[in-house]
Amino acid sequence: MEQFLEFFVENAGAIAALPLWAFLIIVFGQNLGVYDNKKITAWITCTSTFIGLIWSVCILFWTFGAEEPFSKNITWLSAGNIELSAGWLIDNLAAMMLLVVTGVSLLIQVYSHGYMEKDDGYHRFFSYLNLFNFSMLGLVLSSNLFQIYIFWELVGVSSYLLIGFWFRRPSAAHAATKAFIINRIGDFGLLVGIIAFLFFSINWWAASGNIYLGFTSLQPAAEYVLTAAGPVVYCLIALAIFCGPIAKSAQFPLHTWLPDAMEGPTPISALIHAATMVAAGVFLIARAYPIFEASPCVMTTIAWIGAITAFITATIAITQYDLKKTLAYSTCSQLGYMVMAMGAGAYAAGLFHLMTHAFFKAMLFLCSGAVIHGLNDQQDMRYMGGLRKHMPVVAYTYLIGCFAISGILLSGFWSKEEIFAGLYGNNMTLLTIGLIVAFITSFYMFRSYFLAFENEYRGHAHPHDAPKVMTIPLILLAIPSVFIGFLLSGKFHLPSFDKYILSGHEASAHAGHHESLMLPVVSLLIALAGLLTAAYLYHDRFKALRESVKITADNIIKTAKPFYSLTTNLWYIDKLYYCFIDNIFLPVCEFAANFDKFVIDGIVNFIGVKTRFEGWFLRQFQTGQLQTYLAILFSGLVGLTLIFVALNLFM
Amino acid sequence: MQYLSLTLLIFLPLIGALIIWGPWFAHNEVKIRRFAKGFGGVIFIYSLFFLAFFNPAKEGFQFEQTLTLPGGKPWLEPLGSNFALGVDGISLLLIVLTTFLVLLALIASKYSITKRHKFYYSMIFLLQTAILGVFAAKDLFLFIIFWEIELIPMYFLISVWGSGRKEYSAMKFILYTFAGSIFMLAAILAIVYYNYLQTGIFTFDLTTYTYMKAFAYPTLLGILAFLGFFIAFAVKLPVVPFHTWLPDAHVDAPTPVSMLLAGILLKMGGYGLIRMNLQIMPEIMQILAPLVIILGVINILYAAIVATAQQDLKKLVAYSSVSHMGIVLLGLGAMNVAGVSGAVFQMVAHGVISAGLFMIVGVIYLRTHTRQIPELGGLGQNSPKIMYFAMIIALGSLGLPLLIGFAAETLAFYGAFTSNVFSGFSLFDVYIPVSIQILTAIAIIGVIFTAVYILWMFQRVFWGNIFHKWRKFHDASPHEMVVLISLILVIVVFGLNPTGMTDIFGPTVSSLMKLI
Amino acid sequence: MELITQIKDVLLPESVMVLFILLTAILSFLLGSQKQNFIFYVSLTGVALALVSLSFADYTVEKQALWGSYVSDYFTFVFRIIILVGTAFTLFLTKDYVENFGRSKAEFYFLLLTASLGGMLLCGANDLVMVFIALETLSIASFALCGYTKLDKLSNEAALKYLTFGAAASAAMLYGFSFIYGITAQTNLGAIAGLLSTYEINSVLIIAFLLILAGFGFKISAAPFQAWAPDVYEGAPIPVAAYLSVVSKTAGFAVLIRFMTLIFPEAAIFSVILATIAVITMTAGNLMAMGQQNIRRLMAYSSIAHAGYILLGLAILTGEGITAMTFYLITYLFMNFGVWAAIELFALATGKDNIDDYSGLGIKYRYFSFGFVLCLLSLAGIPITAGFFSKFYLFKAVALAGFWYMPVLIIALINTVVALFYYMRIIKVIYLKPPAEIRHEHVFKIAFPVKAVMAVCVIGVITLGIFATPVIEESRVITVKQDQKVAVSR
Amino acid sequence: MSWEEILIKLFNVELTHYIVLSAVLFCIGIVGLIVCRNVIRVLMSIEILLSAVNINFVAFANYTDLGDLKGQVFAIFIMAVAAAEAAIGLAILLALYRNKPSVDTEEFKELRG
Repeated sequence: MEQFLEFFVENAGAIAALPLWAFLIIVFGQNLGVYDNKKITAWITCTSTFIGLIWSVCILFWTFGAEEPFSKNITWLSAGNIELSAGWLIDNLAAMMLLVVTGVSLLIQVYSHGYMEKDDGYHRFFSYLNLFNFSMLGLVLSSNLFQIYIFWELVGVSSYLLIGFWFRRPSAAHAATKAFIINRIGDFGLLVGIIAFLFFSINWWAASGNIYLGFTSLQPAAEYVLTAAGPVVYCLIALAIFCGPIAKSAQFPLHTWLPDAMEGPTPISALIHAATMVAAGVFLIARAYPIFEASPCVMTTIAWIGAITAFITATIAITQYDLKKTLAYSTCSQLGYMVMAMGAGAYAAGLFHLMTHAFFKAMLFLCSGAVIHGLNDQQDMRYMGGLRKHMPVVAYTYLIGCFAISGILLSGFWSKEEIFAGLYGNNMTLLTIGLIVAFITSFYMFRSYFLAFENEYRGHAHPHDAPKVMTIPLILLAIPSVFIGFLLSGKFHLPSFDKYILSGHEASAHAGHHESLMLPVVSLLIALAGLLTAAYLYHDRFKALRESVKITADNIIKTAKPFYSLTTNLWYIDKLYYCFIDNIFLPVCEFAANFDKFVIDGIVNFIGVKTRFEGWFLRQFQTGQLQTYLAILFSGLVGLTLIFVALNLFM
Repeated sequence: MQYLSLTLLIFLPLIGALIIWGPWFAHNEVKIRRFAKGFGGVIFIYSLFFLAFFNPAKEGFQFEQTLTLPGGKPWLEPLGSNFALGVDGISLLLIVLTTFLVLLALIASKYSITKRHKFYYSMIFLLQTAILGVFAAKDLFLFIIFWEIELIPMYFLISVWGSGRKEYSAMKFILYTFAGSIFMLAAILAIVYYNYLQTGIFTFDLTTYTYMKAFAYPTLLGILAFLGFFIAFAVKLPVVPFHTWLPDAHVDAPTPVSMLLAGILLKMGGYGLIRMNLQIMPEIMQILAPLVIILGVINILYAAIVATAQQDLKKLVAYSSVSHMGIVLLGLGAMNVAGVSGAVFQMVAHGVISAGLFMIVGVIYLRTHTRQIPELGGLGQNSPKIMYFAMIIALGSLGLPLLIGFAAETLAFYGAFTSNVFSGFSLFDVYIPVSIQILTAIAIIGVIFTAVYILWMFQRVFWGNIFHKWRKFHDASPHEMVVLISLILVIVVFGLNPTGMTDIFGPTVSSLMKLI
Repeated sequence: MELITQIKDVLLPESVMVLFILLTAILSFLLGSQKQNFIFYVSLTGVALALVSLSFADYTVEKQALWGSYVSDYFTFVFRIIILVGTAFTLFLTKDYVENFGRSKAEFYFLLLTASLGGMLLCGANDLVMVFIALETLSIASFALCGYTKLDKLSNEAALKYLTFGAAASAAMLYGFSFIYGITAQTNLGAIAGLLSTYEINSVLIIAFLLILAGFGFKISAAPFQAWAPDVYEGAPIPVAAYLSVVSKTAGFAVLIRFMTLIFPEAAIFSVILATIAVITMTAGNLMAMGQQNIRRLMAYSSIAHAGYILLGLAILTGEGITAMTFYLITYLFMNFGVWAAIELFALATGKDNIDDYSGLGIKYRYFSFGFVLCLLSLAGIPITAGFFSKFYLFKAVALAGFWYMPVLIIALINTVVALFYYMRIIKVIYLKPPAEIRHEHVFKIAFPVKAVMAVCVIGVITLGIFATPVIEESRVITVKQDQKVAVSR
Repeated sequence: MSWEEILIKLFNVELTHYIVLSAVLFCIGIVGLIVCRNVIRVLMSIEILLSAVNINFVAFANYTDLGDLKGQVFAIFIMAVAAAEAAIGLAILLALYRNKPSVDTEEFKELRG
């Protein structure tokens, strides 16, 4: 049994290689006109991911038995004192992520076969999907910071391709470019951080013998750099590395690209912008945790950025009328949760939330996809309503998702509870923010549920139920969203997620658990309160009550005018960026271009014109008049004699 | 092994040129083009043999050859120079790049060249001889000869088949480069004279000045000579203040010529910097490293910003080349093995990528006869092949991992960051503690600006809904496919395993760095 | 009888020339006006015989004749070859140009041979009187040549300007000679050199030097004395212009080299004077040529610029410098005659001199324009042509003269860039502009002598480029002897 | 001071007087060249220049080189050459006059620029 699992770990690279091969087969298959049937593409993609799933399950079992992580590397690029290598590293964290990524993407691929059936770019979509799988799995498997940067950008590119899938739509094109550029800003920070980290620790790596920037030996390296660079510079380096996750996981300053990324097809929003890619940021924080842990100031900044993101995006989600936008903002705020947890030291809790969130958020997006598909591309909730009668399966799975995400008894509850427990320990203000955000989360989730699925149908398109191939993945995803939280919570001697994850990192096991029962009860009550307010404001049954008491959604909006305008304009962040680009960046480029054209080129032309003018000026002496020539002769002669006689006398 | 003679490689294109130009060759266009492509192919394959038999581990020059006059005397004995050729890792790589890009340019000139074919193809081959000569010259004087021969064919190529204000930009090109080369001439004469004073032998042989360090010169002379060289190569490499000839030359040159111009001619500047500034005067490079690095950073950022505001597609690509060559400057300024090998790798990578970009611009221009970005839109709609080729090449120039640009940029950035050339420099005796690390970090911002202008260009040109007048925008023709696919093959293959490329020039760079 | 021996070993070429001058004079009377072109072949054989006789004498040892006023050593040998070859080229050029001369065709050859005799004598002149007389024979003959086409107003005007300017310049030179004579009471250059070497440089010597420089400056069209050149080159018939630009310039440089290496001691002041004049000449010549539309005026300014470069070789007062000058003059002979032959061919075909009329030549007449462009590139100093190697060798000599000359070298280099501009302007017109209609197309077919000259020059430019070493060796030998002379007489 | 000494002093002429005289004549020649518009006057002032040089040569011969008076030989050559120049000058002037009936240098300005 051991050798059998050993084989799987030995060449774990195959997990990433499979989607790459699938991508190549589809691309060359299409271009060389080998086959045109959609079924074959679907089968190729699904089988490659399915094998990946099986593979990661075996790796999971291997990790149960293994003591220390397995790693295999080759030198990819070496020159002088720089030795950059690539390979894979299998440890508990990687195993968990592999499982999540392959599981969710398999279900989404099945779903998108149904969703994209009629689209003519079907093969192109699946080839991009495989490319994304390759880069995501590569990212999860990578063994050192340099290699993770490679796949980091590849993931960014595949999300760019997928957002801009319907590139004929200008808004999709713009969203794709925006996403890639913002990711690029993050990558810049990450690159500078990695190189700076390497710079300070280069002789440590050379002496230590293991691969440069390898994750396994990041802990001692971090201490060495701390001593070498001093706390301030070290804090800067760590913050620079944290820039990567800010952009990728849509944290506070760089989160604006995620809502626009909804231009892409819904399965993509489900796969990339909910479950896997955005989680990559948190995964990097987990991988590079020793670096962040070494300087307390970085940890607090991470926590606070997570908190701010959670709060802001939650408030924005309240006033959104587009179903997918609401879910996008909810993803941002849940990611904010995870980052806050990691920042506050609750390393395992953040990852646990990441896993549970991946499942139920993917399910929610797929439900929204089914709804939109059903109403033939109607995304505005004001024209939905009462869809429970037409799409029962979708409605109930959506309800399950809402319960999970707002932390009522289902998987979301357990992971959030652990985060609150972690926060309770060391940072009360963050805990309060967390609870407020929990309330807002449950409010806007149930608001979207009531608007979309309850009350009577307000739209004019006649909704039809989603086909089988789309509902089955929903159901399959519903199962983990309900049970996984409880199963891995470690209560009643069930397998505990924390112990599994933390086994790899002895150092950060200090996050103590306060077994006070009071915290989960409070969080549960808050979530229920959110549910009730949403029901009160949006459900028809309370319509009469609302009229009588005069507290309806509309007049709340009228009373809280400034707050409402703040959230609808997405806290003016987007406007800020656009105004920066239009009034500062582009004019600067314009000025530079003109400066280049007129000043530098002008100087060059001026030199040309000057010499021609001198030529013309000297030629004026050639007047053709005999006397002037003789005058030139003798005046030249006299001039020369005067100068040189004086020079001679002087010398 | 013995059939590999560098002189044959260099003068093969000249023979081709003479064959085509002579009256005995038919005047009809198709025969000329077919012969030219065949001949270009032969030269390329022949250069591949050199690559095959090249043994990277051996130090110093390989395939050395010295041509002497029939009487056995060196070619220009009174001038103290002989026709000595020699190749090491760096120059061989650039030679193969030259022959490869010339072959592609010949294939690509099927559509853009419509008149005076004999003259065109002979000029291309003459240009190739000159460039191969520059890379293979082991003698300073020979280096200058080939450097200046390259001006004439380039002048004709731009001015006869160009468009727009072609005479102006051709004249500007030739005068700018010639003005640059006179500073190099003065610098060479200065160091050769100083060597003559010290050792009594008046020689232009490169090896006396590089691998043997019997050359102690006063720093003032060193700095002046260094600046002389630097100006000449700064004009060629385009370093920012001297770069204004590049956009004009590119905009007005026909597609294959601007492919060659961007692909190879800019590399002569970089190669010269390595051969002359880095090998001959390493100490001066050490002193002036802040200047080189700062110019590199300015190059990257300034050109990227200017490129964003360009309306003309070719000008944008031209400025992108200027920005990419800034990375070469950065790598060289780092003065360590990683930095210099990053610079060499970047030269090759940029050669392939910019040739691809210009091919794409040429493809678009051929169909739409306009290069103004506002007039183009949604071209990707009914020509997916072109769009994907353009995307791969654009992403390559962006520095996307697993494409050739990334490995080059990584080496250059890693090398520059980890080099301890200077931790601060004094400007007008005011000490500025800006270290090379901070400067490299600023340079890496260029990565963002590159993404901005390339993606914005790509979005405006290829995506969005198609303009009505471009609905007949047909997809890539076989010729263009061949060129683009071969370029993309190189971009992807050497992107996936960069060690394939670093093995060739790695040992040369490390042996070069050992000298400093 | 001593005269016979002197003629036999020293003055043989000159005496052959005198013989043929007389022959042409007599024949021009005897033959009627219609059989005049027989004279061409006579004068050609004359020049050929002179060249052959030149190679008989043994020039390793330096021999004096005419009581010390004429010396023939290796130096004069090489310069006389240049002059004779130049005269031969001019003869070939006049063969087709002769229709424009109106009735009297024969006198042209007579005058040309006398001018060449004057040039040859000037190369070997070793006495102030001989220098003056040789210079005047050369000048007066070329005044007449310049005004030969009596019917053409421009040629007369050019002759007038050339005469007055020449006479004034030679008067100034004489004035300088008188002072030299006053100081040393000797007219033989060797003797003067002996006396002057110990003579402390005072202002009289400098004034004398500058006055003499006026005379020779006129001949080589150096800076303040070059105002005549553009008008004369434009006005005079094309072969005469070519002749002046090469042969009389070479003779002028020969006598200037002799004066500088012999009489004037190697003091810094002289090298500074010559360097400033060289720089002014170069820059003035190149700048004035920039906006030029008439190709003959442009060639005049370019010849002024080249005089500046060659003068630079002299300014550094080293053996290397003189070798560089000699090699430069040899290549200049081929380059210049190549371009002048092309100009004449085009002038005969279209009768126009404006650069824009050359448009589109490259397309129809490929080989003619290839040769023409090659010579122009050689003048500009682009590699693989002789022009590049001669310029580079000159710059090497200047660099070798020490670091003081580096700024002068930089200025010279910048001048080459300016020069490249106006040569490229011509090449641009030839290759880029649409072809213009040419009236007498047939001229390109039948003008064999001019095409022969052009072919020889183009081959010369290429071979001198590639096989420069033997020619440099040949021109180097002069300086070794020259140095000895300088050393000996000191 | 007896009047004999005055006479000797009055008529005692050294070398410097001759040099000054020739310099003055030279300057007159130059001014003549530059100022006169009439070509014949220009030719005449060339003759003046050459005569100034003659004076210089003869003076130097007399005062420094009494042995073989090379200066005077030189002067004779100069006179011969001056005559030749004058002849050629007048011939050219004649040809000019035939084309355009004027002698003023202002007329002959076609070659310029």
